[in-house]
Amino acid sequence: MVPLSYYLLLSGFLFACGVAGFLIKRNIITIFMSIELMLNGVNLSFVAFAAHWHALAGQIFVFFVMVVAAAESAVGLAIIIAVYRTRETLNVDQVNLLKL
Amino acid sequence: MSTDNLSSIILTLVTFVPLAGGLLLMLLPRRDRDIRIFALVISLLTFVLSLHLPVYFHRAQTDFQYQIDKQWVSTPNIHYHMGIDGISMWLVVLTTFLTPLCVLISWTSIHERVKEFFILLLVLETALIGVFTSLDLFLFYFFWEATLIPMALLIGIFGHERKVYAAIKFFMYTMIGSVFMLAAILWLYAHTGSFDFVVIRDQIASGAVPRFPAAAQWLFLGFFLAFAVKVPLFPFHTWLPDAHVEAPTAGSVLLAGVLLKMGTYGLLRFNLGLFPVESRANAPWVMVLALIGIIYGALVAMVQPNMKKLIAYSSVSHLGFVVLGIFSFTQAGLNGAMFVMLAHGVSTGALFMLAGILHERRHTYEISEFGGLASPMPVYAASYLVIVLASVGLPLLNGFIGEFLVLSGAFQDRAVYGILGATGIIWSAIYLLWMYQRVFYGKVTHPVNNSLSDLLGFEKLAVWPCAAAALVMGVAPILWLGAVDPAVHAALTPFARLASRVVGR
Amino acid sequence: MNPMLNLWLIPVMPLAGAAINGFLGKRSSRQAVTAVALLFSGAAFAMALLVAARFSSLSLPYQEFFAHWIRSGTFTADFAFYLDQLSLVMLLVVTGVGFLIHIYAVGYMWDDPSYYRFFSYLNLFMFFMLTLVLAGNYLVMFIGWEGVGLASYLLIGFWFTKDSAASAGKKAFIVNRIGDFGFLIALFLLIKHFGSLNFQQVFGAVIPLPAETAGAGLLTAIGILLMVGACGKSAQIPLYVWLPDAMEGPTPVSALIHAATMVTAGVYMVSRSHVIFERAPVALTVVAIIGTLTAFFAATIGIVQTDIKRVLAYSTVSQLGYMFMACGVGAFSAGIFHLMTHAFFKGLLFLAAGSVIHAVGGEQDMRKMGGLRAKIPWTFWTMTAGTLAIAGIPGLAGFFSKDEILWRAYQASWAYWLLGLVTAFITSFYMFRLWFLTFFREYRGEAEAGHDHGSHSGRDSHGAHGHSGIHESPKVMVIPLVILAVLSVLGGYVGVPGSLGGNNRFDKFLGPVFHGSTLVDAQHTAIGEKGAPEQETEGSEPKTKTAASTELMFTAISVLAALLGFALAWLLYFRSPELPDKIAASLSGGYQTLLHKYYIDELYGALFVKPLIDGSTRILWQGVDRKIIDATVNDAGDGLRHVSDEARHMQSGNIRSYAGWIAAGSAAVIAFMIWMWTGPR
Amino acid sequence: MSFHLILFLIFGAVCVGGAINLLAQRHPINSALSLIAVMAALAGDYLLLGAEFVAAVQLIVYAGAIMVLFVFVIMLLNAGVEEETKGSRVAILVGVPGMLIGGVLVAWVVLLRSGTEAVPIGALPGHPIDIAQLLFHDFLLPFEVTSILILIAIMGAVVLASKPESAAGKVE
Amino acid sequence: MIANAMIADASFATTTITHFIPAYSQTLPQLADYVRILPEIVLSLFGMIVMALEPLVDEEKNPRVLGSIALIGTLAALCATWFMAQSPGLAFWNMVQADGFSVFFHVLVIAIAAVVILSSYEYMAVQRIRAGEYYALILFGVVGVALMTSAIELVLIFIALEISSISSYVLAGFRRNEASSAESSLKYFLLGSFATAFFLYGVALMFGATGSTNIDRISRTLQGSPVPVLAFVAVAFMFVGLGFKVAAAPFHIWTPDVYEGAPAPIVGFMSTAPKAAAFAVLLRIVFVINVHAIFWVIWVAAALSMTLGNIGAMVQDNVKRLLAYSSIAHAGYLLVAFAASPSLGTSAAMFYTASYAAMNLGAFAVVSHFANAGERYVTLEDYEGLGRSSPLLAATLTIFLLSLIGIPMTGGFFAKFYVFSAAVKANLIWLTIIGVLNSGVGAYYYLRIIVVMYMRQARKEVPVTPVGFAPRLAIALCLAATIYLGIFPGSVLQYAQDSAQQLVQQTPTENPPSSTVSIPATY
Repeated sequence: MVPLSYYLLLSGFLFACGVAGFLIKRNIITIFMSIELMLNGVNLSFVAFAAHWHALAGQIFVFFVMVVAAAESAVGLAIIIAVYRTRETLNVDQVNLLKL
Repeated sequence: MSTDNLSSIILTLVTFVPLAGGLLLMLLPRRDRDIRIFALVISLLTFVLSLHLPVYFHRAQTDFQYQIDKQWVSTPNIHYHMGIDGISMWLVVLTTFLTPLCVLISWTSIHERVKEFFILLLVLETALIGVFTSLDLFLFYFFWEATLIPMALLIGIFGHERKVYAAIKFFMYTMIGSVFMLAAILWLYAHTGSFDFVVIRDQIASGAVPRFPAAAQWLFLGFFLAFAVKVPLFPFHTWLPDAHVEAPTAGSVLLAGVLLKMGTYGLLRFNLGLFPVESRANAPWVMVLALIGIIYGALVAMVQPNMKKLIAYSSVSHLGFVVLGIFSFTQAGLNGAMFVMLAHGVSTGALFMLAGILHERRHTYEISEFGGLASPMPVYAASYLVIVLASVGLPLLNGFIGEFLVLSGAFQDRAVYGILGATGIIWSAIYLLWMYQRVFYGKVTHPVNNSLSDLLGFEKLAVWPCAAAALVMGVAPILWLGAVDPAVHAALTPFARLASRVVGR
Repeated sequence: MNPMLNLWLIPVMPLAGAAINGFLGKRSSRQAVTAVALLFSGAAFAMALLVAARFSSLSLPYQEFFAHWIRSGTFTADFAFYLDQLSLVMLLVVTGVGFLIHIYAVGYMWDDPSYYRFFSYLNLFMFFMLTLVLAGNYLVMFIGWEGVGLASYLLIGFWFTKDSAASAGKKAFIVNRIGDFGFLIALFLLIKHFGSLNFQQVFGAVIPLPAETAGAGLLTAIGILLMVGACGKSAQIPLYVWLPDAMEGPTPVSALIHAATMVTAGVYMVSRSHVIFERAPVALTVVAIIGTLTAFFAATIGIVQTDIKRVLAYSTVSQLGYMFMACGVGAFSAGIFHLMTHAFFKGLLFLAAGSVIHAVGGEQDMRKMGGLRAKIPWTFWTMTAGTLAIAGIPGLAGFFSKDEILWRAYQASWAYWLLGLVTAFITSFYMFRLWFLTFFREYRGEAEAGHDHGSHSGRDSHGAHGHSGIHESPKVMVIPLVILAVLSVLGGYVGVPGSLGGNNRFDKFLGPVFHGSTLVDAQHTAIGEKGAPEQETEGSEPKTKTAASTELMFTAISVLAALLGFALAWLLYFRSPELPDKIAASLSGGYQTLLHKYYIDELYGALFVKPLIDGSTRILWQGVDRKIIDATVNDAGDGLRHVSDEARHMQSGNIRSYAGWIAAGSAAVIAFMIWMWTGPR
Repeated sequence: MSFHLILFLIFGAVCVGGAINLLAQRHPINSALSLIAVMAALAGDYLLLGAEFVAAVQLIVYAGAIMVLFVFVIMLLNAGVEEETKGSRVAILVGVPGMLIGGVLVAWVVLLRSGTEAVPIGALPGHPIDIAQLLFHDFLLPFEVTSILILIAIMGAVVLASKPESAAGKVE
Repeated sequence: MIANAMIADASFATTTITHFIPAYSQTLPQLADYVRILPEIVLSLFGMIVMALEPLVDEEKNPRVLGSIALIGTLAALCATWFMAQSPGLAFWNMVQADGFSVFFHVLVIAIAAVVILSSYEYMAVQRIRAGEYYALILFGVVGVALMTSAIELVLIFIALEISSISSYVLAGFRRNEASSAESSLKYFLLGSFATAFFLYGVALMFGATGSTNIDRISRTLQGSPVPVLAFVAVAFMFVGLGFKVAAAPFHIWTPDVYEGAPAPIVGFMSTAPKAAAFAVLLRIVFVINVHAIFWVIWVAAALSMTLGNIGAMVQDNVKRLLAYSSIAHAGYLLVAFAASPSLGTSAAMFYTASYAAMNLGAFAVVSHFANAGERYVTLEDYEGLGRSSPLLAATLTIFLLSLIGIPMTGGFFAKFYVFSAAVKANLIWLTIIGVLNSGVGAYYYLRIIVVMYMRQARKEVPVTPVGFAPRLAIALCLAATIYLGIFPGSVLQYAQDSAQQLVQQTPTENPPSSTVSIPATY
């Protein structure tokens, strides 16, 4: 028997790690992965809550999230390619033409 | 059409004929001469129409006349409510009187983008008239803001060297000032459910407005700030000299002649009308500001090397008289204030025209550039002298009546105010006559000035009406006061009640 | 019941003249201009005479109402005229002398390029002056009051191409304005307390009031303020400074405005308001003291002046001082009497001086004159008459009026009398000095060089006369001289005081004005507290024998003083002309002080003018306006722009930073929400 | 200390380790692999929670498809070890503290909210039929709409990834 | 035993079947359901048509075809919206709700799309952009945006949000030759999905708090006091996500960069349509999921956005960037309405979105035309003397700017006016004062543009190509809308108020504005 809060804490932790990754990683792709990590964290709490409420809707939600994540990754990676094409770098710190 | 149903729509006509003219002007081809003539015709037409107001005005009757009240927007409950009393009527007529002269004075001085110029001028006239005629606070604010753009553009496009700075300064000053009024208006609407001046006034008077006592002071200040900037009252006056110096002649004329009056009119109509108690309470420091304005403005005017700046500061001084009179809460004071508004409109307007005429010929306002002009251009000098004397406040010319009444009113309210204010008559004599001497007397110092041409035909047409008006207003002020007096009396009744209540306590 | 006199026509006539000349004069011939000017001013004079003729048939005061001028609430001011003995006298003097001077000016100004302008101004002045004297309330009086100021401004600055003239005009107007300031305040007081400015109503309200023996009070305040106004207009201390400069104007102007009429407006106004003054002893004292001091002070300056017109100017100031002295001691009729005689002889003197200047081609410095007696006999003789008159030689106009004043002054306080006496001595001295310097001994000016043409354009431009040599003035100028001379010889006989066997008809004539309202006890206290030996109401007949005898004695003394003055002048400027310089050298300090008019102008300059200008420039304009207000505004703008520039650096362009902001922001939001959950519940 | 809990702890440990490793690794490939580990472990957790369907999808779509795509792109752009550039102080000075605060708060709330009520294994019958019922009936519209989402994604990917015709110079 | 097993198996099967069959509802979507999402259907159909035609149409020969089809699509969608308005109600088992509110926003966003497409015509030609996906993406994006406004199920909202977001990520990167465009696309994408994750987490927590993802059910659950803390946190997270979308401070920072880099017409689109939709969602969430605490968050966000936006814009020399900042400020004004009481605030906000869309689209249409090939001319000094070189363009831009300032006779004036009067009615005195002050100060930077256009001489040669028919039509439409809203705001406002009334009544809670009641008298 596992307390619900454990699951929630885990998901929260994953989410936080995702945020942290976004903040500290330099490589665009890694940053993007951090975002995926955040989504995973969310998914976990969805499933946990679904279990808690005995509501399947949560799982459905996770399903949709995954679809969206897939779509996002497709577009995102395309964008990354486009950026790489114009800037020849994957370091996010060097992608700052637009400022001030 | 019979006068009655003309009377029912006359305000709408007077207000929007110039706008319509402006719109028509857009369609006209860019033939400058035709455009000028057309603009002149329109403005004259407006003037003639506006003469209907005093002619059919019921002098005895104190409440608003020629009223028209139609729903404009259902929610919020905004009405197209217009009407005038003795106070606003003359300001309307003043506006319509000055505009044709502005057209004339710009006849040759504006030679590029003529079309835009006159369109802006006519739009400005509509906005100005609207400010004086609207009785719906929203409508009022609407026109109030609407005056801003054409004026700023007039300054910014057709002005002189530092026009951009002046235009922006003018715009920002008034804009920021008036947003506070907007807030106050919104508050009033939120708590009375109406924008109608009369309704709100009566509700406040009957104490039917919730939370009013707490907010009243702030509301008063909200309105006051907007108007004080426009007047301009002492600490808020620095936009005026720049705006004037940079503005084209017509712009200065309307600016000094009418725009400033929007402020004093607002004080008189709204601050006194809506918040009598607060007005009483705040009167002392307001009057002190006014006095500072009178003396300070005069002293600074005295040492200006630039003719237009000098006139601008003199406006600060004169408008100080107006505020002094308004916040003296005496019949004489308010009548005087009203009359100073009109007189200042005419005489200072004329002064700016004259300055502009000089600028036409020499492209400078620096007094040191002139001297001894009375020899080459006697007629000009004579006209100038008449106007100068008018604004110096010589009896039998319009300046005197107002100042006398204001000062006696202020004196009745508190002697020291009257005395300090009265020094103004000395200052005005000093700075104006000194300026006149430096410009017109002595030998011609700059050879260029020998060849200056005297007043041209259209310039005479522009200036002399003002001189004539100055004389008539000075000899027969009764014609104006007759209508103003009852309105002022009505405006003062709440204060009478106030006083009685105070006595009662 | 009163016959309609249409008094309004009297001022309107000259106004019409002014208008016609002003608008059409430029294009019309000199003759036409002359015709218009003389016609209208003459008409005014004629009507004045007409009024005088019908005067006896009037019930006084006679009032005419024309129209409402200002109405504000309960307060109204009307265009209304008011005629009584006092205003009649003024009316006659103004129109009469004015007309004469018009005639004279025709000759004097003939060659001036803007002849028409001159007469238009002159007529304008007549209009305002007549409005002033006929006014039915203080406000209409104020119209005239300011109007004459305007006229004098225009006429002093008539030769505006000359800077000194322009400045003088401006100075005159501004100083007058300072006076008017006092006047206005007085009017406000009247409005506040009596609700009206009508003479009738005001006086009606004042008469029942008791005298303010305690000193300061409403009436005192009003009186003093009115006096301030009078000081401005009538060039009394401390506001006299404009009058000497006013001599920049053409001589006829000096004669008409700055001698005969305008400057006496103050006296007129004070006597008009005598009801108020009589009830305000303190105010009266102020008037008296100011008058006396001015009389003496101006006279002393007059001693050393070398400009013929300036001498006359200072003498005018001093004579006005006499008049105020008279009013100050309650002898209003005496003041008015002197006003009239002074109008005659001072007008005469100025015109004569003008004729002299005219003769020597624009020269005004007496040291460059001399020996003109033979060359311009008419001028000489008329001038002599004037000099004798002002010096107070028995039998001439000046004698009677001045004597009357001195006597009444003595009754008030010996101090007034003494100063008055000294002044009388000085007066006769500097007048005879002028007389000797101008007409006797040899001509000292460079004979013909006085006529290098146009050299003194601007000043009385008689270079413009095509002919050379010192010459008598044309008839048109001489005739007025003669008439005025006659007047100043005989004018005094209307008011021969009782002590000299006369029965002061003038005083009696004015009696109703000044005694109608007099309250005896006020007179008592008024004089009593000045420790007068004799206490009697003015002109109460018959005088006691002793009084008459003492009066005679005083008369003798003053005559003596006059003769003394003559003798001294004869000694210094005829007998041994080198003496003056010696004396001047020996007590150079005093001499310089006098020569520089006690440095009053410099004092005012240093005290008021300069600080005002500098202060306004440095402190107010550059300081407050530029450095404080504008700077604040602009700094606010710049500050915002600066802040904005800083704020932009939040926009570093770095995605991670942005994410950082978002994370922090969301943390804040979450924290707040949780706090809200814990808090309010 | 039930078997259930032990499993959870194991999976959880893997998750945490993977997440931290993702942050710690300097080379994207390693990060990607650790992310895959996290996802696999999560799938385990889903199983524990009785969400077999989700667990399966997690493994197939996420760990399988998406991560493969990532790795593919990493290879394509042969992204090397990321260099330690000092790009943003804000992220460290403002962002990380913010993240920590937020995390702590949320954790606190979670503990506060749902004390220790346990989730039984197989808590809810994730029967495919039920899921189908939801997916194709109750959530029919979202399901259909996702198709548009995917369409857009495809189009976007095509548009952005394809060589811009006029920018040939820019690529090399 | 096998038998047993089989029986067991069978029994299991039977039991399961008997257990499950009746539970299944076999109902299929009715016609009404489809009608209530008809606009979306139409739009996606046309989107696909455009996509399908794209390879077949030679854009060199007839470049306008695809655009015209897309335009027709939007018009058709507008008609479809009319049908939708005819049958209000829930659809697809409480997924979407067709009510006045959603209809209003449908019309709005679809009209925006139409205008954007119009103004894109010559832009595409000038920038040499392949058209097919462009128009399709706009259409699909509008589908998402429109769905957001009518969805009442968080799942659907999330997906719709993603649709609109992803399409705008792609569109932002459409100037593919420009590094800046790619960068803006990247920034938008990364930060956007970052924020989306927050929103999603919020949804998860809300689901955890209430066990449901349907807004109505959630709000009904939350009526039971006390509101669980999870709901508070959830709302916070959702606000982060939506605040990002509407560019409300402190989640606004992405805006200037993205707007600067993205193609001008797309910026016009991004700054209006998704924003409007996001506001719609926020409205639903704020007023339906009724957690009073959010009020203060909105208060602060509003004040911050106004101030930061205006201050940031003050020294901008790039017009696109300047307008980006101004859009932040305007988001602030809008949030003021949110802080006010719902019935008033909602209508005010709806009116504001409408008029803001009109004027901002117009402004961007002019800017995008003037920017010319490669968006070379977007700095203030390029605008110098525009008043002379092309008076008409300058005049229209001036009117849009005046409207943005909030000068009478323009929609912007009434928009601000309604917002602030709503705020005052709700006694948000201080917020109102901050607002009016901001709108006063904000006038400055709009004025700068007007000033350089009219009061400065052109220092360099800026070619102004004549405006084609389509963009002219677009500008004219915006102009007409701005002026109309400025003179006869009554009709639109009336509609807004009615639908707002509906929205308020839908919420089971009586008078959700209790938020404003329960908090102190004046802020």
